Amino acid sequence: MFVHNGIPALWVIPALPALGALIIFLFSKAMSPQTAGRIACGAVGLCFGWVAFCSSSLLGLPSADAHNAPYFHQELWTWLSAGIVQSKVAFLFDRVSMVFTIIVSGVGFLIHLYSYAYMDDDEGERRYFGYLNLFVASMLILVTADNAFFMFMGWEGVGACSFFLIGHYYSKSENCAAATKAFLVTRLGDIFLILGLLLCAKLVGVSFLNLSGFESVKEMEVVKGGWGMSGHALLTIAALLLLAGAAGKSAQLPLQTWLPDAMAGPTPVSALIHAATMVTAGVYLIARFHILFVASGTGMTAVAIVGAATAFYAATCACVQTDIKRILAYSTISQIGYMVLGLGVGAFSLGLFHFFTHAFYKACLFLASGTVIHSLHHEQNIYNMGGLKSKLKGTFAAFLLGSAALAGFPGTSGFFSKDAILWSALTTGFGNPVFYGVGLVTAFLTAVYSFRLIFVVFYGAPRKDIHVHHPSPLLVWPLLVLAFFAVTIGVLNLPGFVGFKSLAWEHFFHPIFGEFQAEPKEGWTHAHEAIFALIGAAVALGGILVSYTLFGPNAKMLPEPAGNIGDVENSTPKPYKSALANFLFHGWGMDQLYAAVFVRPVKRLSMINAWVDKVVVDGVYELIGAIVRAFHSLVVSFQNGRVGRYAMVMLFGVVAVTILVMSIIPR
Amino acid sequence: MMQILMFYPSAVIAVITTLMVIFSKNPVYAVLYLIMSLFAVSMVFWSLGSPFLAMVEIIIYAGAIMVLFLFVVMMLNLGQRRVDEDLRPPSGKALILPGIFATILLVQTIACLMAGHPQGGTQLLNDPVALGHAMYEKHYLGVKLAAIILLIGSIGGMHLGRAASFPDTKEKDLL
Amino acid sequence: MTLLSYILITPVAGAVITGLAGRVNGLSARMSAMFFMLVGLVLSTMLMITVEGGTLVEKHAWFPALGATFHLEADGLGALMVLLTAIIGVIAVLISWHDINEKVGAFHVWVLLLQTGILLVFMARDMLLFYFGWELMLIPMFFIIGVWGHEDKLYSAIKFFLFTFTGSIFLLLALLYVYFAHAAQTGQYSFDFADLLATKLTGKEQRLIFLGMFIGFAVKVPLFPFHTWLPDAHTQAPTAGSLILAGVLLKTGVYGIMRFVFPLVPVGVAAYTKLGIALSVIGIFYGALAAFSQRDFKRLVAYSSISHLGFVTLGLFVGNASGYQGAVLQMVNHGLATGGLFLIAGILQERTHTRSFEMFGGLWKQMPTMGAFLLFFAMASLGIPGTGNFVGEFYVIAGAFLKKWWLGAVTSMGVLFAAMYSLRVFLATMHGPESVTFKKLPDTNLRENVALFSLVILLVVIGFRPSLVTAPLYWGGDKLVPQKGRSADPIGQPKKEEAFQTPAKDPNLQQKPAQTVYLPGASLRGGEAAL
Amino acid sequence: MIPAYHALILSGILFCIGIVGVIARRNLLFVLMSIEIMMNAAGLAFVAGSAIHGSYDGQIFFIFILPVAAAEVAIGLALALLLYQKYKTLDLWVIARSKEE
Repeated sequence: MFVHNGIPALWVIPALPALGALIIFLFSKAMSPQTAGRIACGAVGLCFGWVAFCSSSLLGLPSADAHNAPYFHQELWTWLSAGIVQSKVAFLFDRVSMVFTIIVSGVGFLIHLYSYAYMDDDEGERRYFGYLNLFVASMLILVTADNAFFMFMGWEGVGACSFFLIGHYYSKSENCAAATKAFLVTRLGDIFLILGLLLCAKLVGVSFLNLSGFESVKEMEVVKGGWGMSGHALLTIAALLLLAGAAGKSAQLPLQTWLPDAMAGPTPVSALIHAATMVTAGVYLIARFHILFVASGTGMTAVAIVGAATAFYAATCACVQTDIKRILAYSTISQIGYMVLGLGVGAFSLGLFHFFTHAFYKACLFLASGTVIHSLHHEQNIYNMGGLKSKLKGTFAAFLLGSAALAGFPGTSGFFSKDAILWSALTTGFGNPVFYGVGLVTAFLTAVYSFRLIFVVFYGAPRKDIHVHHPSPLLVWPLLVLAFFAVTIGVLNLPGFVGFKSLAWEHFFHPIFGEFQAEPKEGWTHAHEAIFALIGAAVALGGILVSYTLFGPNAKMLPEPAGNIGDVENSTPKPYKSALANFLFHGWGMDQLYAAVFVRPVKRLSMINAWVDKVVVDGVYELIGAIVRAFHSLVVSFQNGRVGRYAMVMLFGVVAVTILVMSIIPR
Repeated sequence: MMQILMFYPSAVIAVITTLMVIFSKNPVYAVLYLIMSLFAVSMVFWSLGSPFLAMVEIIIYAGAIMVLFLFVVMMLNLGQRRVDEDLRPPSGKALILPGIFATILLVQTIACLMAGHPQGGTQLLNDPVALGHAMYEKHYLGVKLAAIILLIGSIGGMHLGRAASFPDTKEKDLL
Repeated sequence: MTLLSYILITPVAGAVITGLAGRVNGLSARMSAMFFMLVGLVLSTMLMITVEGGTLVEKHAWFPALGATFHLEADGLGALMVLLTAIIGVIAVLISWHDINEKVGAFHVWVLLLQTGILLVFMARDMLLFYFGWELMLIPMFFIIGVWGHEDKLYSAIKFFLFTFTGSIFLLLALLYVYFAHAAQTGQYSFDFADLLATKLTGKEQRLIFLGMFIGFAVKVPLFPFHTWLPDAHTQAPTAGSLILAGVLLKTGVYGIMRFVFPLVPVGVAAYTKLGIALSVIGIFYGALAAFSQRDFKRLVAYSSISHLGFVTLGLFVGNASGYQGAVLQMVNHGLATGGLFLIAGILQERTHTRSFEMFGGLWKQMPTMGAFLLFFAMASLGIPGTGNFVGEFYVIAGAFLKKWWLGAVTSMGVLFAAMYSLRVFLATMHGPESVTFKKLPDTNLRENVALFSLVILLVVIGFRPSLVTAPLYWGGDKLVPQKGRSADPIGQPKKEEAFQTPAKDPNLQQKPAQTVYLPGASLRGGEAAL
Repeated sequence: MIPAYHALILSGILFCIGIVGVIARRNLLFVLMSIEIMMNAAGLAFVAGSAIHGSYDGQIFFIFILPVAAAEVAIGLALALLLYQKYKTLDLWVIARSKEE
């Protein structure tokens, strides 16, 4: 049942966590919170085991040639079948899916273990684990579906679970607002995605195995049937729509505003959903549809622009935040911007590689910050921390390693993956020096803000007298595991100039992306690459140095706060004296902009609409009713029991009939 | 000529007295005005060439029916009551609609009559014997019906009157 | 007598016996009603199995002088709707177990009679019989709202009655026109829909008849701007009433359009397709926007119904296979999901005696199970994949997209608005600071869990296997379904005139036996034609 | 000679006055009297017709009107007595209102 002809049953991958969620929901009243946690961890652990088995089976298959990677494919039943909407409940497990499933189930498993300790004293623990398992199931559907429509099921499922989990601490209304915002903004992206998928379905269908059809659509000059557009234009439209969908889910410009607010959820959720897995769904989508984007050309440029702009935007915002999780959230946006930039310049496998490394170090950072928060009794403002280095040793180690990877400290995984993307941004056919320059500046900012965290949180003197309670081991050792990978995983894709095992990752994905993977243009050599790697390393180290001078133990704090910085909340209008810093603190004012342009008008429209319905539309019927009632009271007044009135009505009738008769009968 | 002299003044008197009936305050006066009106109408009958009916009108209408009214008015002592709401002559407001309708009706009637112009004057039909013959030969059935109506009327009147004289009688017993 | 008659007789007999049982005590009336609802459910399931792949016909003489026959017929669509009616009926009785405490017997009698009317509408193929069922639905619903409703019940009941009744007058006029036109052409009076289909109608006549029937059905759907009775009726009706109203009663309008209007007056439909689409799209956004700003739980859900039903009619009017399948799916799913929301509103009202969002908030701690259910139904209502609603809406959007790309784009924005109000339902009730008014509300009990969970299961099953709902549409020959091949064409549109071409207008095709019949003893329409 | 229709017009005038009386007056006795006026007016029309056509039929119908009027008055007045006994008034509005209660 589970292994047939050497193909492991793929449906088991999402089914295991789904089963866990089902059990937790069905019997939640009968089980203790601890049992729920154990079931959830067990389900994801089993799932990870099965994923490992599937992966090893896949890797064990002989690779046919450089252009056809082996994959597992399994169809269960027809899901959608109407017109162009054709979709089966079917799973595809190729190398891209493999990478994603490993991260989702592996990192997910560690985060589940961590949650087991983190959520220990929470009243909603059963609910939490149920939704967390459901999330993992949805995410696994997303990355193992064999067609885009079935993928969309997971896509929306993770959005819903993200909504549930952001709103986990439901009694605070700002958490509800954050959850709603996250859901609505991503759903706005999803609408574009739906339209894009429908367009794709109309053009070639959405099965991932048949996407090569986009190449032929490109050739069509003017599409028949009243669409009046060249195939190339249609491809570009489809690509842009998909990009919008990806931007919604992956918090890219201009739909990024939900992610910083989404930090209202429990920290493990932020680690799993809003750092490691769900937000990278957009990367997955673009990687899956790379043929479409490359065929469009313009689409690639758009992707690269969005990625670069987002990376820079979020990095600037991250530099001035005071909430530890918010800093990491902006950092996530920025890092996904890098991935998208990588995809946009044609380095698809490098985008995936950055996803891979980012999942480890960002999950590590989030969990470490969770441990800090947990130890400090839910204090999140970094300026109320300080000097934690000696009190939280394990956590500090993990945080330091994670930050080093995030900052691109030479030798860490983040260094390799980021540097490879920057190299591609400069050298491939889709790249240009502007992208490289933006990426480099962003890398510098990344180093600054990531070490700002280290210096402010772990060094110096404690700024506020908070009792630090010792974290349980389960809150520490998953961090160390992740930190280990965060540092070392870069060996999977050492740069080309290293020589030993270099570009293993790219070669691994070569059969998938094939000729669509953009290679450096003529004239760029390994020597150049080494020089640029040195530049990248220098920038990262310089950033750390700058960070030390700005935020180190002896530095005067910059930018200068307007009041007591420890009291700053995310909604504080002017935390700093500098207007620029305040502008950055509020994410370039985009929240306010959207509130003014979309949210408030829609709310007002809704009120107006309710009024219109009550007064105008219903008013018409009420008017009809009033007229009828007027007739009614007229008629009733004839029937008031007074003989005189009856007689008068009769008289009126006589008069009327007479007039009628006289007018009808000819003289 | 004599007929003309009789007709128009009587007509005017009939109209005026009838109006007085409608607008009088006291029921006794109203009955008396009505009797005057009936007298005037009987004069009109005479001028139309029906002296017999003129007599019948005076004797039966004025003599019998109106006296009945008078009796009832006296029995109810309405005349001596202080003037109640219901005995006031109708106000202008209550008269507007019926007045308008009645005027329209009248105008219509006159218009019809003018348009139709029933020509020819009146003829003297002063022969009770011929009347009797016509009545009992040609309209015998009508006589029977009239008799039955009268009988029913008298029975009903008696029955209701009896109840009226014994106030204990339940309403349902009346029907 | 076939299964069709038995299905129809069951609630009638149930009404009689429940009425008698109601004289004993409330419990026996409930038990009796439940028994007959369950029998109906079993029979409907049997019908589904029997009809599979074909059509079941039953025909008796009724009023020969008028040309009216007792003609029942169930194809896939009909059987599906009958089954939905039966399911909703069982849940309705289940949920009013503690909700209705006055005149229990009478309530269940009316519910059973209402079932009868609805079933008649779904099964009748004789227009007089159909109209009889159509009007029969009104009276029980009027009493259910008017007697067992909430504070403003009489106003709502009368409003409901007047709206639907006025609509049905237009319907009757249109039907009678066709009836007499048919009689004038053939010299034979017949109310049988199959006969009426053969009537030759000019374009102008078709447009008029379309308008008449469309108004009649649109009031019931309800389409903007005929919708204002719905929020009032839903808000004031008892839980079971809201459930049946949302679950099946509104669907009769859609069913009527689908079953009778489209085949009868294809030219009229083609002429007014734009109108239908415009009203549907307006309804989607209008209902959603109005829903978002409501303060009353049930009123919000009622407005959301308008939005959802807008999707249904849009699916019908875009005139391709995916739109049509989406419409049917959305019909079924809306009944289940919105029904679930109404159940929750009823449960909340039973416990708190209010429906106002201002009074709720933070109830999750007290009622975690209900919170989970509410979350599910809210998610279903906003069309999360994995529930049937997604499939329905997605098909409709795909259909609209095929018709005109911008139509699909506009429609898909409706999904965003659906998210707005659905989340509001959930957040305003379950999230936020804990309510100061309500402490220690009991969570859902077993009976309520059964009712809600059955809806959940149905929604999820349909969400993963929508073919369970869409496959029956093709059983009776795909007369009703716009031709599949045309819309499956990757690029290119069916011509507007072609989209609704039905065999009805072609006399040769009309004679062709199109249906298979399984049960012996039934009048074999196809067989007769063959003889 | 009198133009015959002058008599008919007179009958019309009287009839209309009677109608106004029936409608406008609130007292039962006056209403009954107004009815008498109307009947009388009708009788006048019959008589005028008889004079125009030179036939006794009209006169005979006037005679038929008499018992109708008499019977009506007898019953009407008896009812008036009864009502007066019950409601202590002959105001039709008051009676109608108290019937509703």
